[in-house]
Amino acid sequence: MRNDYHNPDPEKLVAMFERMLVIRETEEYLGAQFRAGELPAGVHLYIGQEASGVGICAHLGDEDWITSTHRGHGHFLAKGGDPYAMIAEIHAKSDGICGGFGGTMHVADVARGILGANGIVGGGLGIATGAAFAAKLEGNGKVAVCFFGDGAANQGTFMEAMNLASLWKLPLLLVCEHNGWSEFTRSEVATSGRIIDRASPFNIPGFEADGNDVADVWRVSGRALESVRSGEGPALLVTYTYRTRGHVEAEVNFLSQPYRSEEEVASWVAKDPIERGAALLAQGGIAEEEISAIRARVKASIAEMAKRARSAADPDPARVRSMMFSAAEA
Amino acid sequence: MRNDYHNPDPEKLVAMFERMLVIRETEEYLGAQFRAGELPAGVHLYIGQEASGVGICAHLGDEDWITSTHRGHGHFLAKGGDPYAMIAEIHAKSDGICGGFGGTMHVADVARGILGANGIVGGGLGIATGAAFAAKLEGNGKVAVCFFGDGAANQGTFMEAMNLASLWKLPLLLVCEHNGWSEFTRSEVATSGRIIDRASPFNIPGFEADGNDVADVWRVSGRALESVRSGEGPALLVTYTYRTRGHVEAEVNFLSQPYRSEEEVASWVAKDPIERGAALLAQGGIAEEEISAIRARVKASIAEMAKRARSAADPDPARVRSMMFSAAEA
Amino acid sequence: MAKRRMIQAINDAMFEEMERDPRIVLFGEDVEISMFGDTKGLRERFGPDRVRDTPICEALLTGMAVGMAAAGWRPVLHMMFANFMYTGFDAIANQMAKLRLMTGGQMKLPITIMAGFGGGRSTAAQHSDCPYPLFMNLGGVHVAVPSNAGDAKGLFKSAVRSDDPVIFLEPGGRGGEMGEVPDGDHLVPFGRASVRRSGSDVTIVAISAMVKLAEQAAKQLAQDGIEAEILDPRTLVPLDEDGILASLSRTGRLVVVDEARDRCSAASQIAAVAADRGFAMLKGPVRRVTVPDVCMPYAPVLERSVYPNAERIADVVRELLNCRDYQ
Amino acid sequence: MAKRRMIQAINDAMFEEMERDPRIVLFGEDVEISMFGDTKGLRERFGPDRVRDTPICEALLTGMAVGMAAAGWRPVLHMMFANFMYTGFDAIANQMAKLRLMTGGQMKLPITIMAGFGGGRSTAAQHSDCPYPLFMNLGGVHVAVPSNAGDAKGLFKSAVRSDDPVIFLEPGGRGGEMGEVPDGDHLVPFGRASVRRSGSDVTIVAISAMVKLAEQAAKQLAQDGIEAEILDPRTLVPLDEDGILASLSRTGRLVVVDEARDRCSAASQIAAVAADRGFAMLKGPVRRVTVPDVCMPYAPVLERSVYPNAERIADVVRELLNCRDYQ
Ligand SMILES: Cc1ncc(C[n+]2csc(CCOP(=O)(O)OP(=O)(O)O)c2C)c(N)n1
Ligand SMILES: Cc1ncc(C[n+]2csc(CCOP(=O)(O)OP(=O)(O)O)c2C)c(N)n1
Ligand SMILES: [Mg+2]
Ligand SMILES: [Mg+2]
Repeated sequence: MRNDYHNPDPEKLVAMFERMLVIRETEEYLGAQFRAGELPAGVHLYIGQEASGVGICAHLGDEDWITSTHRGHGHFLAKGGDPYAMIAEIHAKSDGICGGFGGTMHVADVARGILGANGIVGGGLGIATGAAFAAKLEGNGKVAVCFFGDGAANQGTFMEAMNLASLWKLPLLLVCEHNGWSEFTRSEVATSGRIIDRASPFNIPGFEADGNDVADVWRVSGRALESVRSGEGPALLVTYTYRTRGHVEAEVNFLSQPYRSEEEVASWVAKDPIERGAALLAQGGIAEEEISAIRARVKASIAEMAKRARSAADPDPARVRSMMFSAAEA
Repeated sequence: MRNDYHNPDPEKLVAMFERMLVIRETEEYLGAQFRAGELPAGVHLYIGQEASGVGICAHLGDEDWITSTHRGHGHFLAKGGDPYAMIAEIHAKSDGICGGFGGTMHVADVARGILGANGIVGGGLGIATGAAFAAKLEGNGKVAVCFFGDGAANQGTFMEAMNLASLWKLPLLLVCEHNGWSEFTRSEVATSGRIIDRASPFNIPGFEADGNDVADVWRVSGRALESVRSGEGPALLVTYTYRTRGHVEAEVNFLSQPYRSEEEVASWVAKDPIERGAALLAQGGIAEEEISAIRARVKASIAEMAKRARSAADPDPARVRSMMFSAAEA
Repeated sequence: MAKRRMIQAINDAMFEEMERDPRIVLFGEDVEISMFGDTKGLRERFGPDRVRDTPICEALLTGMAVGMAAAGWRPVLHMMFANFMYTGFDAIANQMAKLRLMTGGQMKLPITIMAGFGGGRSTAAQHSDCPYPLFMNLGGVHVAVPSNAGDAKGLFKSAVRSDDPVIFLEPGGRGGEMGEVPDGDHLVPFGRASVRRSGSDVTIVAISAMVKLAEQAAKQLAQDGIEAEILDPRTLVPLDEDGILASLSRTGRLVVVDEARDRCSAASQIAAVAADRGFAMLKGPVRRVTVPDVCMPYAPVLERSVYPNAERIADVVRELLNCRDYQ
Repeated sequence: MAKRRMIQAINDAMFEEMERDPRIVLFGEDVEISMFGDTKGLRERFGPDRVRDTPICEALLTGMAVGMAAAGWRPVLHMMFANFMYTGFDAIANQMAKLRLMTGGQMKLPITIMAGFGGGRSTAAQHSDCPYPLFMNLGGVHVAVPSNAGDAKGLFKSAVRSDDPVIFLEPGGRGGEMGEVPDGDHLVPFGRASVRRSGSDVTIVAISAMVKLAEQAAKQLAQDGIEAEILDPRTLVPLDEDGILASLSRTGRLVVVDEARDRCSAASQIAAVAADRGFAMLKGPVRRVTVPDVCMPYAPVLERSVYPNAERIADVVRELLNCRDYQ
């Protein structure tokens, strides 16, 4: 498919650049905290993939739904989730967006349309399809966007979602973030053929974007969402990207051998979406100082939030037993 | 795909015709028994679809594996299962192929490579893939054939099987018997796009056959199996056919309205695979008397088996508790 | 009071509730024509948006129910036979039962999943499971198991009005039986057992289709002068532990009748509660009448040999009362 | 005797068994590199035919295990975290657990499914379930739950040699702990509990990771002069009921410690057995120390509040022994 959507204007580009930075700064912090033994569990970082979530979510409002993955921090923040509430959650604090109950793999903000990161690979497919059905019934142009990885694209629910959503013409955008790996298994070993080709048998249009170029993601996803919002049914978008960190920050502790070459990682670091975003800004006439100012501002703001989060209160164990059922809390 | 496989010779055609008749006679008998209140549970008849199972299984030996569906009598008999043992099973007798433990939806003959009819729609997909992996490991040209319906093709495990079997180059033939209905839901309502198109994204060749023409099924499945046996990996075959009986023989008792027109049924009765098989025989120079003789012989033989089955002994309840684990029986 | 079959009573409940609340949406395989009759006529009345046949893809359907509920709707998902809930088990166990806690209470999940369950009709192993023990262990789903038409209606209405996920299981063999259904907006609260028969010698807790068998057994026992009290828990999550213990305090003896396989059954849970909270009241052992740990065989003679029946229940009660150790 | 971590002991067992029997084939997600270490080095030793990474598609994988076994192989399927077994639940519950009976005994299904389970490490709700109660209820699968390296090796070897399906669960938090492993071809039979500590005042049945907590509790109790006998059932299907009852006959008191959610847990099953077959020996109620019916929260402070610990176990034992009603 050709990218014929118009280009993001400078204001939009700046906003997306800043969002990417927020994700990056937050996750650099979380990674460092994990390595310092300050987090209760390992984190799956989105570092290197920021352009994908940000370029897509730039088209969404709070009323649109997203579902996310185990690698969900980026989607949460891209969709407008509060960095403080997310950091506090991952620090297991009561200020956390899930009150410390969910943690890194389960950050959710239902009021902002974020139906949650998900520890089950492919777990979002059914949920997003249901949310899209809800949106369809409401008939007010809402969409549901389902983020999932290339590994998740081999779960059967992917096909089930395409089949049903196509039949019911649901406003569902399926976004496969193709980073070439599922855990420590290379995509070629786990995936037969090209994922993008799986859409057409269901009469679903397929879109592809450079997942490390926020402008390209923005353009292509804009077109895809236009189609989805128009009532024509679902679309599949594959963004090609890479995680430049490990599968999970804990992996160095348990892996006995490397699973990818340093050159491979370096080749993708060279395509860092944030640096490419900065270059786009410069091309668009944004001054170098302004870009630096944004970087400094984000850095300071995340640092401040992180500090606040660390000193927030622990959650109250008395709440646990009432948390399974809403009736129990009443 | 073109049907360029050579034609079945008269001997083969006669054998397939007779197999189809065995299925038909057996099932006509079972349907009548159900309506007479002589069976403990409803039966899902294969009547009208016989050419599909018979044309394919004509290429298989006892060493090849098949998995079947809730509509499994036809596959059982096509693969060489013993009609007496099947009828006795459905009459819940200890002579039954599963000793009366399985019943109509679970007829299996492991020694003949029949891994069982299955009450779970799509349940055979994983089992057949596993059997194909076993065959691959043995490396002696065995194949696994998975029969499933057009409704089952919407289960995600269909995609999962295609993906994995293609990656691992498993000797697996996926046979979708497309009869236009899943229970009381028309295919167009449940299936987006064409099932045959779902194969190519996984680099799997697709084959289509007239499921009411045993010669066509034989030719096309012969080619498909040649490809599968050659080590090139799985293939998908869709046979287009129709069940001229209800979804289950009990349906008249619980449905309050018809779900398909009499004309629709009649149009397919006119394409009855057995009558078309008889016509092929006549074309091939088989004398009318010989055809009649086959009919008479099969009829008599099934009638005799049925009689014997009815008077067979009930299973012994003492066996139930030892049946879950092989250790328990030792 | 009206006489209705259980399946009709559920159908009535669906009509009334969908009429009342436009956010209730029903979907599932063949719900339009309705295999069991419980969803009959709803498509005609409420239209294709709110009543929908789906493709066969249970794994997706249970996930969709979560997504719809999270997005503010009240889905009712019909899974036909309870065995097919295994096909859609992931989203029930990993999502539906957990998301409320995982999101710190943000997510409200008013989901009803309905299915027929149980054996006794030669439907064989893959159409006869009683999976409620599994759901009971998940922690985050309510489980309703009506035994009669009136309760079925009232529990169904409570299920669709609940803001939490409910697994609503219809005893497969009982859809055709007539029972009294109170008039009006009949609601049965969750977690309240019903005393189906009063008696002072033994408490029989019987689940769903087992209530009828327990009643037959109680009649036989009454002829021997043994008066059984029969309790129908009606919901297993929440479970009316206090109600069961109150009955136990009157009788001192407990038999639990459950169509599930024995190991980790609802019967075992109830027995465990009695052995813990009710120990001081127990005059004898707690007996379970369950299906041994086998799946249902096809042949009627085989199925009968493992399926609970009135004689087995009565025998267990007699043994319990006669045993000298526990007088 | 050698000192091994549990995960190494399992790894050793895999090496020895795959060496012994060329029909054992291991597959699963990332078994080649080995997340937990239990399958480490096997790919290099036994090659790509017998050790294979799979795509992520649990629903297919469990079905494949059935097909491979039916076709005469001995599959070992690694499911990583036990929660992912829900994704592949259908073929376990509807096929694996039933096909032997359904085929009248024709099908032999020598399958081992392994996975890590349990909480205690802030892995949150979707990576911490203890699903063995569900498997116990299925009827047709064995369930092994080792608590230490030696048993893990011996049970694993028995599992892969069994001609029936076995769910082999590794306590997630215990992979790193050292334990004694007997030399040679060490096999632990199924259905035989091990007495981890002798005592005459109370029987504590503790499952898998709970054994260590029970041992800690027993030490505390010993200081108060209370001698606890600790039983590790090692397999839950089959369950060594006789072994448990034998211990109960010595102590008269029973506490069951189980990391599963309480409702329909293994603890409930064991309590039910005690309340039935062991009633005459009981001097007091049967207590369960379990996880309340919640899924695991993430925050350590929250998780600790629901996870069993030595203090809770000791307190329950003390209360049981002090309670005047049951002296
Ligand atoms: C149902 C299920 N199976 C397996 C896992 C373990 N697991 C976690 S992430 C992952 C790989 C996912 O790959 P992909 O979808 O490509 O996402 P990525 O990590 O590359 O972002 C696996 C196998 C899981 N969490 N859930
Ligand atoms: C997992 C599962 N879901 C639903 C059913 C109920 N069911 C039995 S047959 C059937 C329709 C199957 O349609 P298809 O695969 O086309 O086979 P056909 O009956 O047409 O031969 C359904 C939905 C089932 N048996 N298993
Ligand atoms: Mg990936
Ligand atoms: Mg069909």
